[in-house]
Amino acid sequence: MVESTVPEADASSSAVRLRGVTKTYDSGVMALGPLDLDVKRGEFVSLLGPSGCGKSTALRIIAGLAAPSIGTVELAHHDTERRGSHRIGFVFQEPTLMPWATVRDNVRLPLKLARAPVADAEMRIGAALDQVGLAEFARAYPRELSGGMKMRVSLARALVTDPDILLMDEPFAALDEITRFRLNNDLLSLWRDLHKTVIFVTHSVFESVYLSERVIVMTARPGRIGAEFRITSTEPRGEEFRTSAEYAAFCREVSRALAPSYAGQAGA
Amino acid sequence: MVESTVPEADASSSAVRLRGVTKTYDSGVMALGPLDLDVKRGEFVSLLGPSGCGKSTALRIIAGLAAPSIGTVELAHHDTERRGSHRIGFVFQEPTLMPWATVRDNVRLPLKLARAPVADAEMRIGAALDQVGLAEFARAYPRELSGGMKMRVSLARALVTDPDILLMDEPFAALDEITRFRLNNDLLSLWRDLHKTVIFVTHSVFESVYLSERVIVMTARPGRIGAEFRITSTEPRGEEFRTSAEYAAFCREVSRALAPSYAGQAGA
Amino acid sequence: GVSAGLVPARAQSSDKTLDKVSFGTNWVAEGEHGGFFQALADGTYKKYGLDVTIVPGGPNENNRMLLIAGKLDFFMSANSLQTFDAVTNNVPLVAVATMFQKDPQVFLTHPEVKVSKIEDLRPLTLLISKEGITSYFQWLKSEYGFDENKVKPYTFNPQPFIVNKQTAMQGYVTSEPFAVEKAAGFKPNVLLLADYGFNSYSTLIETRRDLVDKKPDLVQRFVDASIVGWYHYVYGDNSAGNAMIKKLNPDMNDELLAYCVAKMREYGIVDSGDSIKNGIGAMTDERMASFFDKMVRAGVVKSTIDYHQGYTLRFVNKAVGVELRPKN
Amino acid sequence: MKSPQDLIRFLLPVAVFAAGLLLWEAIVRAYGIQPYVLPSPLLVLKTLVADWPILSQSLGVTLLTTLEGFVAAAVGGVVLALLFNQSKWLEYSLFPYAVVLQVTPVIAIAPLLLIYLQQQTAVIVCAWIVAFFPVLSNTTLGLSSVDRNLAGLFQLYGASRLQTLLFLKLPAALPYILGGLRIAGGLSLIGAVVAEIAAGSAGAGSGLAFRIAESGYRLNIPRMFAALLLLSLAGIVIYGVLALVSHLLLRRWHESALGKDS
Amino acid sequence: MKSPQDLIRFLLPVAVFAAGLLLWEAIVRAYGIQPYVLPSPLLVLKTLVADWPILSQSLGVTLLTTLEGFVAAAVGGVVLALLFNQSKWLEYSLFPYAVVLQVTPVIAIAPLLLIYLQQQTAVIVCAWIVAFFPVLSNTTLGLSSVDRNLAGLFQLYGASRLQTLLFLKLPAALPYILGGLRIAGGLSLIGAVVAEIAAGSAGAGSGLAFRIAESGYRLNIPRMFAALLLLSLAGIVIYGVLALVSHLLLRRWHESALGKDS
Ligand SMILES: Nc1ncnc2c1ncn2[C@@H]1O[C@H](COP(=O)(O)OP(=O)(O)OP(=O)(O)O)[C@@H](O)[C@H]1O
Ligand SMILES: Nc1ncnc2c1ncn2[C@@H]1O[C@H](COP(=O)(O)OP(=O)(O)OP(=O)(O)O)[C@@H](O)[C@H]1O
Ligand SMILES: [Mg+2]
Ligand SMILES: [Mg+2]
Repeated sequence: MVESTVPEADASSSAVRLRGVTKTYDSGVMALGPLDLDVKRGEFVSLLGPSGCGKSTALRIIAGLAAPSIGTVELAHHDTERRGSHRIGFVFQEPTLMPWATVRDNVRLPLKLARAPVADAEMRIGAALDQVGLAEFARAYPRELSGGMKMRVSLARALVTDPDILLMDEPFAALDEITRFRLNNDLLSLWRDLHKTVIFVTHSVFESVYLSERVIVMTARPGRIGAEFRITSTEPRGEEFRTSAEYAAFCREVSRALAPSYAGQAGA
Repeated sequence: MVESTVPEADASSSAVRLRGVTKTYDSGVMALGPLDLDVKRGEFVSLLGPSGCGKSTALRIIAGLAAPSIGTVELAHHDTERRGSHRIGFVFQEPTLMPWATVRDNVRLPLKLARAPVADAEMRIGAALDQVGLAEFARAYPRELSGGMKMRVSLARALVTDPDILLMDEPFAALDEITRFRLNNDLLSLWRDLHKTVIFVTHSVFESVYLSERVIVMTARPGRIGAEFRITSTEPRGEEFRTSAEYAAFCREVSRALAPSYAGQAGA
Repeated sequence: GVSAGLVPARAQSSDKTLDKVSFGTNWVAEGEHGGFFQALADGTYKKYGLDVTIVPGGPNENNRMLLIAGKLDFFMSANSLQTFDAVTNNVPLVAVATMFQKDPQVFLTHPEVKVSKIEDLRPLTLLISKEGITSYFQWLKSEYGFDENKVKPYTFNPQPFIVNKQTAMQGYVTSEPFAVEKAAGFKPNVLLLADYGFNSYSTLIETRRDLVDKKPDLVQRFVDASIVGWYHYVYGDNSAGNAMIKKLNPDMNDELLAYCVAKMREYGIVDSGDSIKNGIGAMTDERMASFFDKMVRAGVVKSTIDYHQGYTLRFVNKAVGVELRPKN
Repeated sequence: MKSPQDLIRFLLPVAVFAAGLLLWEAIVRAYGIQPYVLPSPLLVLKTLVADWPILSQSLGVTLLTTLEGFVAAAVGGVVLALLFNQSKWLEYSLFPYAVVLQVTPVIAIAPLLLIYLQQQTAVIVCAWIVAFFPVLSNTTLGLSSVDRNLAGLFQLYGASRLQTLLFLKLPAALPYILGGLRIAGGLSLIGAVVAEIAAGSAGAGSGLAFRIAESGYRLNIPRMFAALLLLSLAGIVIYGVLALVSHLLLRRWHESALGKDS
Repeated sequence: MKSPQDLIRFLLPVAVFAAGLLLWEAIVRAYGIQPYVLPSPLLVLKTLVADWPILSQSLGVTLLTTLEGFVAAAVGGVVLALLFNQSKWLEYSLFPYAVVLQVTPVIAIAPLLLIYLQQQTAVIVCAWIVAFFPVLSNTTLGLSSVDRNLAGLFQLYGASRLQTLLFLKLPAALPYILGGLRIAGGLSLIGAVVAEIAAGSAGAGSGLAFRIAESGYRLNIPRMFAALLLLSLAGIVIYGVLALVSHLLLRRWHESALGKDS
């Protein structure tokens, strides 16, 4: 069930391909050790790792928001020039909303930038807001929202464009369990139905196992790949999977990999 | 084991006492329904509830950072005039660091404001930074930190003053599980040894059960007390408790209360 | 002690008896103020028992306010119109003497533009300062039918004039023609307004009425000494005065100062008309009345004011210093 | 709660202003200061009423220049800042010239301007020179304070330069721009006055600057003060209008315009 | 990477400046413009060298006034803003007067100041009046943009007013204050010039303003331009110094002073 080695991904079907990527910040901190990463098209990969190990940095580099100090980044059908296209959806670790725009306008942003037809856009925005449960706050401003609500706006914004690649940095960390479970499932069906490539950063072992096809556990700074797990399960995943012994075993494995020095139980 | 009714706290031993507190924001949103809350001295209380139900608002009102629209707030030995004393430690939901100050200076802030003796202060700062694992980043600026590291600075700042009352708003949400567990235990021993009063907001049912004497589950906006649970266990809590059937049962109960409409399992 | 003994006895004693007097001009030190500096530099003021401090003015005239506020004792006012203004506003200032019989105000034109009389200026664009607009230009309007729309602002910088031949620029006969000639290399035509009936006095000594009433002797001595200074400056050896001017204003040079004195003599700015008999400083009621009438006609002053309040003949027309004028 | 607050906000300055006037009147009376040194406020008011026809006309001229100068400064400052923001090279090469323009005394270059420009244009250019720099400087500051992550988001979604400008940079810099405009408001009034002095027409149809200068050297001090009073009032009104506009534009989202507890 | 960047930052303006000079020289030659209209840069430079003794002295005088005015404006602006920040009432009652000061033409009140103040004091007051408002306005904006949660934290830890001021408000407002100072730098130069015109001494020992005016009257246009050049250079240097100070103070933490990828 647990495979610590993953077969070399076929380059032609890679959506994301990192080779020897390192990142050293101006301050001298080496945030990312040499990192090789291949993510296939339509794959759901989770990144786990200790706080400060370079997960956000990796995501930013993949999105082209930061340049690697060494190494190369390739995105399928996105040469570096065209990388700035709306085919990537990004959820930052912080909400990153425009304070001067209402919730609705914040969610509208990617569509407006892509000059999407208005009627279609309005429909999608409505759907996205419903999905994150903020329909009644459509006209509120970010400062009038709670922390979790802001994150949900950010989520809605990433989902509204129907991007090919979804990069998500702890999107559900500030949400209550109920909402989190529901959005987990929403994300899963989105991925399953629309064949998105998802790279998902989380601190929750449960979440990573529940959602992903592959879980990558990073080492402490500079972040390198410490261990990889391919999560196999009967599709579609759901409550059944979540209560299965299989699931619990995966979680234990991942937790164990996360804490080489941390002997003992890794779950409830 | 689970007590849904809590005996009326003795007023004389109350550290915090809210009576009929409501909060309606200028935008017209009623964030907090009438809330009565008594927290005894030395008690560890967790607040759980759906995103946007008013947990942060409640904490801010208790700290005196926002005024209730209706109702009264009393803090033992803190009349409203003196409430602004360093006897309260607050961890905001966002890191809330001074961008112009180094990590060390950010942690030093409460001591500086209280004009603590320098030698003692430096020692405490060092200890607090060690505790959150940021000793080597003492001279970094907040913008050079990852999301989780910022939160840890904020934590160190709240702990460094040795406050009587600790108000914490999802302090561990952005941390990896290892760090989170360690800090959970640190917080527990701090509370046990120094008899602090702690009000702790979290979205993690596990965490709330593991840490608190009492778990309060709030209803959706406007936030009211939906259910209360007294968590009894053999002290000191530790890994033993975390793996006990007792613990799992508590978690199930709390999750159930959290999701009246959400029938089913509530954990791994 | 030793050092005290080194102080010359004469200076010590005379300093005590001198009356301290301050005098403000309306511009930086220049040839047009020559007589006053001459009187200071060659000791004339001292001879009259005065210890005078000259406070030069600047691009914005502030010294008159200082006179009014009592911070100065005398002030050099530009023309008779200022006298009327003081009366209009009940400011207790009195003109006690005039150093210039003719206002040196001129218009400069390009030599290519044939201008021989004042009416010839009418088709030209006139560069006039704001002060000029409110004073002599109103007179040009009423007396010669000039048009306000042909006026452009003049900020004492002659560039627009030099570039555009179809302009005429205001100036003082004693300096602007020289400056233009020096810089632009052509000799401008000059029309002196005083020659066409603009009979304002100019460079008047003005003081507060209370000083006239309480210390007439002091006023008299200052007026007399200044007159003597002017005789020396215009007709005699003016090197002491010029030296002082050059020291105060390094932009002044001998050539410029010589030009200034020459023009003052050529046009009779300081000494002509009434002053031939009555000496420099001479004023008459008739001339005041005539100028007042003109200004009333021009709408610059109200006919109802008692302009006699603004000046007094008490200190002039005494032929002080006429003997200093060379007889030729 | 809100209405009395607002009332105080309005009444307090008025009360303090009235107290100031009374003090002024009292000092003038107590020391017997003559009107040609410092006129009493009562006299200034009387003069204002008496000379209203002439003063109001000048006020109109000055306000028009002010408005034109302000619009020029606002547009010019923002556009320049946007231009500089597009390219560091442009900024490094041209910013010094903006500084040169700021420190050039209008009086010195007015004659040159008068040679090559229409008089009215010259006046507006002068007013512009005086007022544009704070807008430029504050807008530049605002543009460079844009949140990095938001900028990344725009880049990610393939925003064009124009879109980034319109939907990100301008709104983000808005509080700074408005701050610059509040400074420029008063400055363009001053600019109009300076421009009138340096290049404006005199006599009939001239602005407040000319009235002030004229009253000054004609010793009509009460009228000078009346004109100064008009100028001050115009300044306060301009500032008030700009502050109001700021408040309306920012009140829903920016820290600086929020109430205590919202 | 860094060093060549900095070099370009320095060389580019210089190159553009040189190109500007060449263009100027070319235009003057091509159109045969006379030196009394627009002198060629070469002539200006020659004049600058020839008249250096007199010009350098005037420059010294003006720079001293500028410095004094700048310090007064910086201190006055920040202190006023802090005062206003302490009490809304104070702000509502007194802010209008700050606006009045801003829009009062220095030329008009200089005579009054000269009556009651020493001349040198009057000059500094004039320079202050011209330059203080941007500092006040920007500081006010900065102080009201302090993060609410941080302010709450200070309140919670029982910070005194002074502590809140020193450790929270001033640092938080620093980018805004420095922005205000960058505007005020040039303005205090202009303020010094205006003050010299309005209240300064003329003749020997006078500043650049007087040189410029005087050279203008005397049609010594090359010298006027030399003086203007000095003024411009002084402005650029002042701005450069202030920008450098800003950069040094903010580079470690504020968005506006950070490199692209840090
Ligand atoms: N702008 C920056 N300048 C300098 N160092 C930085 C910067 N951003 C991040 N770092 C450093 O890089 C390392 C990795 O940061 P990153 O944000 O990628 O961590 P992370 O894995 O996302 O952590 P977390 O789980 O806490 O969000 C950290 O040690 C941090 O100190
Ligand atoms: N400044 C504000 N102005 C207006 N409404 C606000 C403001 N702050 C919070 N609210 C509203 O009050 C409600 C409660 O917010 P609060 O931040 O207390 O929620 P919370 O329980 O902490 O949620 P979360 O778990 O997402 O942090 C929300 O619905 C929010 O919309
Ligand atoms: Mg991160
Ligand atoms: Mg919250």
